[in-house]
Amino acid sequence: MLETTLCGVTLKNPVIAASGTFGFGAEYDDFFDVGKLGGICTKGLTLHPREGNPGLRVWETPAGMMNSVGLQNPGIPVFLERELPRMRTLDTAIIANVGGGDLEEYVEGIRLVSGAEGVDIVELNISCPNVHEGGMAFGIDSDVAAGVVAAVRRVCTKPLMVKLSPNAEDIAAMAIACEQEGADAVSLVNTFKALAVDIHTRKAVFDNVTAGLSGPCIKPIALRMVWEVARAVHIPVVGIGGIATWQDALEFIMAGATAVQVGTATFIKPTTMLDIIDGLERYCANEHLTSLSTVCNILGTVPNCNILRRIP
Amino acid sequence: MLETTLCGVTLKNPVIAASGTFGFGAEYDDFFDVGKLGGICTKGLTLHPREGNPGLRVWETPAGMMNSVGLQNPGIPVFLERELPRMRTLDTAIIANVGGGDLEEYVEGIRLVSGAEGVDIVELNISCPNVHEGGMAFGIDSDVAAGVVAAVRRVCTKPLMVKLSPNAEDIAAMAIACEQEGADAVSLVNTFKALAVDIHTRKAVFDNVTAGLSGPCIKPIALRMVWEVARAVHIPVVGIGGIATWQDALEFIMAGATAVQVGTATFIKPTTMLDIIDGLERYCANEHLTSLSTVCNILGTVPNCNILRRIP
Amino acid sequence: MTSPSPACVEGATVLAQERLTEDVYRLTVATTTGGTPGQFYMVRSWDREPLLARPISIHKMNEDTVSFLYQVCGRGTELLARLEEGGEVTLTGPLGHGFRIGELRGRIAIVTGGIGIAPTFCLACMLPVRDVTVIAGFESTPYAVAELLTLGVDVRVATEDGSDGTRGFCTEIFDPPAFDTVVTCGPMPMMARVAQLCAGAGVPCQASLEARMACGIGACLVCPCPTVQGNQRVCADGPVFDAAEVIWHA
Amino acid sequence: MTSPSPACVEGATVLAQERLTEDVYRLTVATTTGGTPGQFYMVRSWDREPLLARPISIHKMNEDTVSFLYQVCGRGTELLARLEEGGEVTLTGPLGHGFRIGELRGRIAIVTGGIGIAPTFCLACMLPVRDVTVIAGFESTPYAVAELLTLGVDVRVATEDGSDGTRGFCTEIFDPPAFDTVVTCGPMPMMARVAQLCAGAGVPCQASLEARMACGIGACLVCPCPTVQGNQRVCADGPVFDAAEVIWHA
Ligand SMILES: Cc1cc2nc3c(=O)[nH]c(=O)nc-3n(C[C@H](O)[C@H](O)[C@H](O)COP(=O)(O)OP(=O)(O)OC[C@H]3O[C@@H](n4cnc5c(N)ncnc54)[C@H](O)[C@@H]3O)c2cc1C
Ligand SMILES: Cc1cc2nc3c(=O)[nH]c(=O)nc-3n(C[C@H](O)[C@H](O)[C@H](O)COP(=O)(O)OP(=O)(O)OC[C@H]3O[C@@H](n4cnc5c(N)ncnc54)[C@H](O)[C@@H]3O)c2cc1C
Ligand SMILES: Cc1cc2nc3c(=O)[nH]c(=O)nc-3n(C[C@H](O)[C@H](O)[C@H](O)COP(=O)(O)O)c2cc1C
Ligand SMILES: Cc1cc2nc3c(=O)[nH]c(=O)nc-3n(C[C@H](O)[C@H](O)[C@H](O)COP(=O)(O)O)c2cc1C
Ligand code: FES
Ligand code: FES
Repeated sequence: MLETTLCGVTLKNPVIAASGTFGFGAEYDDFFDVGKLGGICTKGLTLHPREGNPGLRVWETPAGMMNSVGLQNPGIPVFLERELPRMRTLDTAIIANVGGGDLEEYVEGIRLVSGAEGVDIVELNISCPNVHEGGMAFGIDSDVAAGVVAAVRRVCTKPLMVKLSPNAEDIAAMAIACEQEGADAVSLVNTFKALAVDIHTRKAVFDNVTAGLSGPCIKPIALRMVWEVARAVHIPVVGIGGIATWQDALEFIMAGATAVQVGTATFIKPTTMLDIIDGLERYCANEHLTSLSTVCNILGTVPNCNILRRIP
Repeated sequence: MLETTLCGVTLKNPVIAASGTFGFGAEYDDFFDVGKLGGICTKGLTLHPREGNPGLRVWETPAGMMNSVGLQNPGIPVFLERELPRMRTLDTAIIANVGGGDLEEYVEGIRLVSGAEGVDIVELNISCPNVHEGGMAFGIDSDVAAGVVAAVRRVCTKPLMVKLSPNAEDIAAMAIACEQEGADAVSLVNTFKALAVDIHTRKAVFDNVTAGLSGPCIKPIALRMVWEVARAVHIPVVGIGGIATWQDALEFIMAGATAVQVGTATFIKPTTMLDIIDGLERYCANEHLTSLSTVCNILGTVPNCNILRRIP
Repeated sequence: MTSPSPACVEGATVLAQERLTEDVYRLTVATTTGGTPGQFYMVRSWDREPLLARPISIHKMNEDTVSFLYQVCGRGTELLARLEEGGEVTLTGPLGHGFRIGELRGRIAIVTGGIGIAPTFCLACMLPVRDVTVIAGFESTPYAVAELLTLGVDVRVATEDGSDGTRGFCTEIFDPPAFDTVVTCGPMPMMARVAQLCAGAGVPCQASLEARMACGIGACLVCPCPTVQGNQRVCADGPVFDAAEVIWHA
Repeated sequence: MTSPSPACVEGATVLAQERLTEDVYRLTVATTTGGTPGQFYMVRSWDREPLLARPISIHKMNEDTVSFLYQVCGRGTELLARLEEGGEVTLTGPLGHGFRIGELRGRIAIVTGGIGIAPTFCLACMLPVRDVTVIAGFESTPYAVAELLTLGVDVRVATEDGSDGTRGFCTEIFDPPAFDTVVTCGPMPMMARVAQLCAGAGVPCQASLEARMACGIGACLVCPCPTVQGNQRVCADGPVFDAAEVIWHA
């Protein structure tokens, strides 16, 4: 019932573990059979290993959290050698999330990763707010993003999904630019650039000053962005941002998402994604839906949306 | 200790009731002496009366709420005749928040309002996400905003504060544009454009599809924007977004806000603003500060911020 | 009767929590803030989540207590139902304008649907028993009815599943011409129907409306009631409106 | 000793909540999930707010229970302190790698600061009494010490305000050359000092570190411990590290 096709790849269901929140998949295997998931996005990978950011890396906020991990990862070669083989035993779709400090690192990284057996989809991360060079710098302006996508597209032999930043100047224009340069899907949102101040030290909490906000608090904004993007492009959209229940996931699907990713909510309860999958299954059964695609983007078809189609 | 000057107007303290959350001030007078506040922003006013939006107008979200009031107001002439005289008895600064459907309505509205005795500051609202024409449409693109500010500036005989939208493409550029066109201050943020889906009816919850998100959930993003704007302009910045405690208010002040506005938190507890004022007073006493300006924008002066000054 | 001015009472003590049916509870709280029938309180028994307080009508009151009759239907009412004797709630109220008792004359019908019986209960208690007929509809098991009967009030019950009284909607057993004034509270479609029946029969009708609220005191405008005079605020101009002035299908 | 594999236990019953000092509590929970000294659980006794669970070390355990010793210092621990017997908590654990007991030899010093005594307590209980000296620093009133004394453990106390034992920091009454192995847990500056003293004296030292956590199981990388081999995860690679490998002032 929940089987979903995402740029040619068959997923058991539309529920995917979000990058950076699920390690390389093995960590959560102690708690549940991660093979039940639709897919797993790896921690953000870069061609060269990275130590990540110094200082505090996490801070709680109302119904959310800020993180400043800064793409700590062992580098793509080590990933391919050590982590990928283990991931392949997990029996779920593998989505390699790739970041980079400059265009060349992106291109080389994606060339390597997309050539590897077992990687099903490449998720191009131009939206990490926690690194100084690259990352989100490529995800604000649509023209800049288009350049990266075009370059990466030439070397990527796997379906290419571009992960968008909610900090983009115009998220719909950004998605259109990605589609035009050959992206097979877009996923959104990454974390929101946010600030926390330690009033005692009178400094920013994070060494980088700003950090990325995720969790239930961002859901209403993320959902709006997914809806805007789904109306703007013809490629599949993967919805991300604060999803914690099956109802949340269904809202994203109704707003136009083909699949969803769940990040922060897994920290709250390791088996959150299983609960979401179960809930969606029950929903389909109760509503006599043979597939979630029946309700996907249904918001685009109801009258109250049409009214707004003309409004910028 | 808390006395604050905001574009030439002396406020008893830097805590102001945010537009649309405090009516015309009299409503809360049953619960506390609203004369203790630094100021009150009126409900968004337009030249012509408005009935506001049909359908549901409020929806709860994790640590936040969405609203779709849509500038329901009696129109500026009725405001001046009926509400302003009553507001003037409240013994606090009066900030008239003015919206408009087109440039002409803005200009005429502000001409009228700024000429009225008793209005201390005019807050130009180019950031309401809940009206089809005007409102936020003027607050996304800096050039468009600059046009409105320039036109309004010519007729505004009172200090002019421009209220910015967090949905702006580039909030710092937006603030700079306002400053260049003669704004005396900027206030930010208005609500975030957000979406909620009713999975039972399979429609958007709001007739307008999207609505404005406010409350504690938005604080980390609003705070980041205030910090970015405070580094970009030389005019005073008024911080708004999810402020619910004196610590929140202090974070905004340390990030560069001269004053703050409190909206949604007043719904949680009518006397929230008094608690904030008390807390700030105690803080100043404990830290032996003669004025909050000592810590205003202190984040701009600590090393970890300087590192980032060069990063876009 | 002038409305007492509202207050915000933190930490009011729960004196009793009674479960009346599967999902209907009665909560009694120690407070001297009182009110008039049809007024309501913004109630919260939680700290930060959910964000907003919930509007609940005065069901019963005396000098030292107020009782609420409520149906569990979401997060907030679920949390209320977890309260035990000795627990604490935060109350803001009494709020709004209640029933205009001075305008009730002759034979009075109180037509309620479901939990709409909550605010009309204390109204019924205040009126001369012989003048009042309560016509109360429920989905299934009735509540608050037994107590009204004990007080000698004429109560006629309709249930959708026929488990008590007449099977069907309360509007089916309500005959407007038999009354001089009508008071109604319940789901919007039911009240719309009552209003229509009353208008047809030329009987004045007061309706107590519901709307989602944020401030509860008239400041935020999220609780509009479309009326012939434009949008009114359910919290501050209502919740009780003249049914003839309400635009029922806006 | 191999670590048992972790589980997520919802609704574990609170057997006891004891208040030991002004702000230190001991919570005992019914669970068979156990663990080894130095391992911890992600604990939550709330529903949605705050968002994240809190890492708390195993203080005591047996087949059917785990106890936590914790200090109230913020929202989460405040909510924990509100729990009463019969209440419920959600536990994920046991997590991380505890003390490497096989590597403890000869005279063992356990040097703790404040609530750092929590995880070392159950370690002390497992070791031969005559081998162990606990050197425990507190700001003021000590806790958990009396119980160790009852067990016959040699405990030396330092308090910052001199209200018990020696006035000053525990590091001032800790003489590394007198020991063959050292275990430490407490505030970072204190552990850094202990590590430095041990390094100077050539005594091996295991330190149990703290870091703010989100997942608690090694997936999110928000809890780095800078070591000579690069960033390690406090939750999954620690919380116990070889003090000599930790880069204390990163
Ligand atoms: C003036 C007034 C008096 C009321 N008196 C009573 C009463 O005496 N007894 C009783 O059981 N109910 C009463 N209600 C309805 C009651 O407020 C809602 O049932 C309650 O708010 C639902 O909250 P929840 O968290 O359980 O539901 P949720 O659906 O989780 O609530 C989500 C949001 O929607 C709002 N909401 C949901 N349903 C309603 C509703 N029907 N009316 C208004 N807001 C709603 C909530 O306040 C909240 O903001 C009254 C409503 C109003 C406006
Ligand atoms: C492995 C490990 C074991 C621990 N064992 C114990 C124990 O046995 N007893 C005990 O009292 N404390 C222990 N702590 C510290 C405990 O986790 C914090 O005191 C607690 O999380 C504070 O939560 P709060 O909500 O009360 O404070 P707040 O300051 O409101 O918490 C805000 C956020 O910061 C985090 N945080 C705050 N202080 C700390 C801290 N010192 N270490 C890690 N995260 C922190 C919280 O988890 C939360 O995410 C341990 C920490 C770790 C990492
Ligand atoms: C601790 C943490 C680390 C993250 N690391 C990455 C990353 O490496 N690459 C990436 O594309 N997104 C990363 N993200 C973003 C998430 O994948 C996701 O887009 C975001 O958290 C919003 O979803 P959520 O609200 O469900 O968490 C990270 C998020 C968190 C919380
Ligand atoms: C119900 C409601 C109505 C609002 N109406 C207006 C308005 O008329 N004009 C305006 O500039 N802002 C309006 N706002 C935005 C607030 O003034 C404020 O910018 C926003 O809510 C963020 O602050 P908060 O998180 O403290 O509420 C409204 C907000 C709410 C919640
Ligand atoms: S709830 Fe705010 S005006 Fe009615
Ligand atoms: S808390 Fe997630 S890796 Fe340690």
